[in-house]
Amino acid sequence: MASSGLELLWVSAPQLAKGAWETLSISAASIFFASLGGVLYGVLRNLAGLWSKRWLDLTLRIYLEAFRAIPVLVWLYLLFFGLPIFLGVSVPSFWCAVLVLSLWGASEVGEVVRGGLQSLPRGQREAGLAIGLSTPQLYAEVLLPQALKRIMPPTINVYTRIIKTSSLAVLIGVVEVIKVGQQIIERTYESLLIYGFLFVFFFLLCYPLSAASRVLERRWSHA
Amino acid sequence: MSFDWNFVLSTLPAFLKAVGVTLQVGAIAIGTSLLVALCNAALLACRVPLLQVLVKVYVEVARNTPLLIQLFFIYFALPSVGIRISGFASAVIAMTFLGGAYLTEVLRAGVEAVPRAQIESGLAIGLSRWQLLCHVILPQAGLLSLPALFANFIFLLKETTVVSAVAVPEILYTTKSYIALYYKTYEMLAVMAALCVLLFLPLSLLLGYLERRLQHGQFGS
Amino acid sequence: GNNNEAPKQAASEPQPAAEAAAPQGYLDKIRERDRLIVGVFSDKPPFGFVNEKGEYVGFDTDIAKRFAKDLLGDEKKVEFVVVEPASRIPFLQSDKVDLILANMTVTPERAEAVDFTNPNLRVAVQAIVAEDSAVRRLDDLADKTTIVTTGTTADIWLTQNRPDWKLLKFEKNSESLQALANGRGDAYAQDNLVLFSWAKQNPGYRVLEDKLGDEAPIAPAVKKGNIELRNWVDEDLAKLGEEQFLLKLYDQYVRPELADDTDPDSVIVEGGKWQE
Amino acid sequence: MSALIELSSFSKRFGDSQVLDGIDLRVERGEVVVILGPSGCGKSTLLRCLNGLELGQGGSLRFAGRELGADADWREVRQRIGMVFQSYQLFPHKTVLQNILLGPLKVQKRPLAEAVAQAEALLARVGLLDKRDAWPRELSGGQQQRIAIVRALCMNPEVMLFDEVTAALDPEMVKEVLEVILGLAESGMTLLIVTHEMAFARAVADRILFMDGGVIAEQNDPESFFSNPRTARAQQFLEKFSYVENLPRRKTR
Amino acid sequence: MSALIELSSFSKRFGDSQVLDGIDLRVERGEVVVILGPSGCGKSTLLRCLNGLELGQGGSLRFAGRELGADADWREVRQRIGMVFQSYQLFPHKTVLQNILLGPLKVQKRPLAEAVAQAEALLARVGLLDKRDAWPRELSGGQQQRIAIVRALCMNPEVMLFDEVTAALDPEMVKEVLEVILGLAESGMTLLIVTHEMAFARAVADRILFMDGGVIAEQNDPESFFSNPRTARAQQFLEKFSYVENLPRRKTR
Ligand SMILES: Nc1ncnc2c1ncn2[C@@H]1O[C@H](COP(=O)(O)OP(=O)(O)OP(=O)(O)O)[C@@H](O)[C@H]1O
Ligand SMILES: Nc1ncnc2c1ncn2[C@@H]1O[C@H](COP(=O)(O)OP(=O)(O)OP(=O)(O)O)[C@@H](O)[C@H]1O
Ligand SMILES: [Mg+2]
Ligand SMILES: [Mg+2]
Repeated sequence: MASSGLELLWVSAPQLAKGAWETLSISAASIFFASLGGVLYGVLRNLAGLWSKRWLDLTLRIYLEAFRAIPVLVWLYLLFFGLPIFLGVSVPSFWCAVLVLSLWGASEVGEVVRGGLQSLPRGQREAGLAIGLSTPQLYAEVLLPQALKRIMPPTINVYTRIIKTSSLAVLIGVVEVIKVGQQIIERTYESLLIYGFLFVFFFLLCYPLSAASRVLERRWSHA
Repeated sequence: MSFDWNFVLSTLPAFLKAVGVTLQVGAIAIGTSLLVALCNAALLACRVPLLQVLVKVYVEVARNTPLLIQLFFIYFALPSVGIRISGFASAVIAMTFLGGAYLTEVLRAGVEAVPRAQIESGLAIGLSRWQLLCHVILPQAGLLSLPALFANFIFLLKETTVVSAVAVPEILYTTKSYIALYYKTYEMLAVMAALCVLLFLPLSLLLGYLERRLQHGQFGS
Repeated sequence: GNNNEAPKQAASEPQPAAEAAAPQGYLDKIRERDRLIVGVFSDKPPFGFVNEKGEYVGFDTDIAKRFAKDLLGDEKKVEFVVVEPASRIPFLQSDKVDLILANMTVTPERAEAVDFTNPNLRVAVQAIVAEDSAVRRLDDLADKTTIVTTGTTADIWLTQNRPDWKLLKFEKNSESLQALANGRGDAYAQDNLVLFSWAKQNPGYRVLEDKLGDEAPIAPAVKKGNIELRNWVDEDLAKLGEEQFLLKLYDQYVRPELADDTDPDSVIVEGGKWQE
Repeated sequence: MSALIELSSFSKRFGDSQVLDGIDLRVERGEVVVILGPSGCGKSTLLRCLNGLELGQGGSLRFAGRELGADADWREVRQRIGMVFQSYQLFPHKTVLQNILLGPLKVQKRPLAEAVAQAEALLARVGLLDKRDAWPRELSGGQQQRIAIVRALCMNPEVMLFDEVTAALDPEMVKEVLEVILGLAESGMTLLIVTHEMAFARAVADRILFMDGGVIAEQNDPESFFSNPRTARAQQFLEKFSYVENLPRRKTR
Repeated sequence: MSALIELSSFSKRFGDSQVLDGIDLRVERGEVVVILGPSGCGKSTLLRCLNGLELGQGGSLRFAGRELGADADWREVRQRIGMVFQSYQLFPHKTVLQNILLGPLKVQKRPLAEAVAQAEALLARVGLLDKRDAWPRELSGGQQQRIAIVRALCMNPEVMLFDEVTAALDPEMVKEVLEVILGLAESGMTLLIVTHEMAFARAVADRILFMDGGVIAEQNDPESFFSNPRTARAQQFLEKFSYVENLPRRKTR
């Protein structure tokens, strides 16, 4: 089995590579947009608290809870099949997956950003204001760069979860690496080999990220 | 497209049962994960190099691989070496494997957040290492990491959907069965979404409340 | 015919297949787009799967290619969208595909949601047990655990006709077979085609004689109300029947897997003509 | 001519608690006012209201003749009123020079060369020119606080607010910071200072403002205030501070 | 009879830096020793070595005649040497009484009734009996620090170490804490005190120990030390502290 197994992996390499690429590109795009959205969410939520804007806080909170409570799978269905039926807007499956993962990821990253901003000493924001910085300047120059230290490690954990969750995209027709694995398994019944491969694949993808998060965490906690 | 309320009604008993299974798997897995995490946190706090490395390897492997695949190994691969565990048990074990790792991380961060000076003042009144752990470090670490712990509980409870893959009849399993049988896709997804909101929203609100309380001084009235 | 161009996925699909009330005919619409979009399985051999070369092939899949050839003049003008059992009907309803050719058994519930064309396959469901099992007849399974694959004809039939049997449902055929091999259930009920080919390759199993219900038709499906495309598919199936196209596919995909004396007509429905 | 800063029946509430209660205050250009008072009496809040970190709820606040309400252009006002905090609040991710230049370059959009020249001149004045490229964490508390003062000064403000700027410092570092403030006072700058260093208050102030429970309980020139406080509350307050100084030698042994 | 605490050529290094460099010190039973010195000179490290929070690397440390090395039973020693920190470090998850009783009950395994009785007596002595069931966060800094002292006292230690216990307090709360320490000194307890309150040091000490750069630069009785420091370093140090007190009235105006 060992040699035939290796042979199977070798023969299937192009297929697996294509699936891996699909997983990578969905994850990368989702991570990118989730980060942007997360920062926006975190800053808005922070401001909503400071300015006592209850409606803004409530809106953001509802968005958060919706993505916390309702599984990604349901959102995928809702947006992919629901939008064309109810709104007549059709989003290609790849981008629909990116959209859902980004929205979900943004809610997770956003909470992290909010927490990071909140944990900064209040004096920092006041010191920034006291030299006349505008709100955007305050966040860009003073608060976000500092919060980054606290934000980065847990955010990277969200990234690894986005990568692992990207496999749900198969439901709307995206053939990512797990699906490719299943296609091979259904043809060859070599489930151990393929799942072993997938296990290693995801580990190799996610471990460097979480190792990086740990290094950053350690480096920054000493600085 | 019309929404078939009668059909939804007819499936409710099955879904009720599924909620029970979800809660059961989730609750047991959370409990065992917490146990594993506590042991790991204690091991890490004891600073025995070999044990520390072992705990770290476990955490990294569990955190960086998909639960689905961990589950498949336990359910489908272990029988080939003579270990056959039921779907339910496999689900609990796999979720404990993953959850233990996540919660270990949370507790580790909590332990590290306990100020060094607190430990020293415990030492200064003559507490032993073990007493220090029980009376000073873990209670504070636990409280400090309460929001993170809670967030992870919710995360774990949501991950129970994955165990539908080994025929544990929880919410997603039931949803998928009905969709496959009757093609009432939207009705079933709506039911699933509603159940999730009912299950997770209160937990999530509780989490927000806990977080706010911890900000205004952790302890006491 | 072989289609070397790697199949496209829904990812590259630029616009919805059609609007329901288009003034223009639906076929014109496809012709204008110059592509036929078909939802297929990618992990259900022999109906729709991916071969060693990474090409989408199979009984259903090859028929789809042939439809593209007959409609658009080139079998490469087909675009495959990978579907899952649960997503087949939503893909049609939301105009993401023109046609589903994914081993869909015709049931009354489904016929309410989509329009089936004439059938192209027939399915008989049987159950497989270990050689040394005490189970002889189907109803011996009443107090045992039966494995099924979610959403298959076996799943539907058992749920409706043996509601109190204990069923263990898995997503994939391979998982169900693995579960059977691991002894997690006493029997596995599935399309007999799948069972025969598994039993042939894996000694130690035996297929029970009893069939679960009647043979059921398997048919392509179009969106509810898309009469134009349905009629075209029916016509084309009839045409294909004259050249015994399905038999060729049978020879290619199924014959080597089964016992030599198997009657092809127990699997294929040539020309769309269903006979009980 | 009107005073530089003018508050009349100025009030501020946090929820239910009235933190500032009808404050009337005029600060002339060039005046050095020291605010004393027990913890929680509203000293910090008063300073924070002056540059809009908190907004008042009643009465009026005028700066250079202009009424400042919720809709005032606080960013502009803050450039003219510098503030230094107890815990320095240097930006830890920026070097000393970057800290100082942030305001002049981003807010005031001044040319780089000119801003750097001023920053260096100010750094030299507080004796820290050699630290221009250091990181805040590499500096002692006293050094950080002097940098924080330079950061505020580099905006060329007309008034400086100091909120217990030596309270977080090691006692040995108090001197270097107080010297800088004394220098500012001597150069004729308008200063409002909250401090717990009684001797310093006495030395630097033109006027002492004693607050208690959100009101100005007493104000006077430093000599009179310290040698002869008029209110009982001020007397009590001063006694607490002199406790340590007047501690009797222990009898035993 | 040998001294209660005896260090001879005691040394401590952190990595490359020699923090304590050949310390010779004898503290007799009942003596009150105040340690002064600039920041970073090793005062805290010295106290921390005395109860084993840090281990020395050279020389010897004897307590009550017993040599204390890395293998000493530090838990037992720590019950006899109480320590109070700058930042109180009450356990935030326990009430005042629970904080105080943790040591007596869990470490010393004393009967509950007796321990509670002592705790309440001590609380009464520092004027906080009514706070016995409060949570630390409900108390002011001065109150928390007094509780921390009681927590250490309730172990019936023979020596108490105080490390800048008033440095983190609001000036008004310094008094209440110093009074407690003064009371301990008067009751004849052995105390080692690190402080920056010069007037307090002068009032409470039997002996002043001036440290600089990890060595004991000078030691003397308080009168002599403050009025007539012998080393240049001590003179410099004391000058910095008297700076504020001796500040001249500003000339302008
Ligand atoms: N953001 C806030 N929300 C609610 N209450 C506040 C807030 N800031 C200050 N307070 C309250 O207002 C009162 C005055 O606070 P302030 O900081 O002005 O006192 P202070 O005189 O500066 O005291 P200290 O000498 O301790 O600095 C206090 O009772 C404080 O608890
Ligand atoms: N754990 C440690 N690791 C490395 N260096 C340390 C450590 N603890 C203290 N030091 C260094 O040892 C020296 C003495 O520190 P110590 O805290 O004893 O000084 P101190 O006299 O108490 O000063 P302060 O008045 O600021 O409290 C300092 O230079 C400090 O940086
Ligand atoms: Mg204040
Ligand atoms: Mg110290």
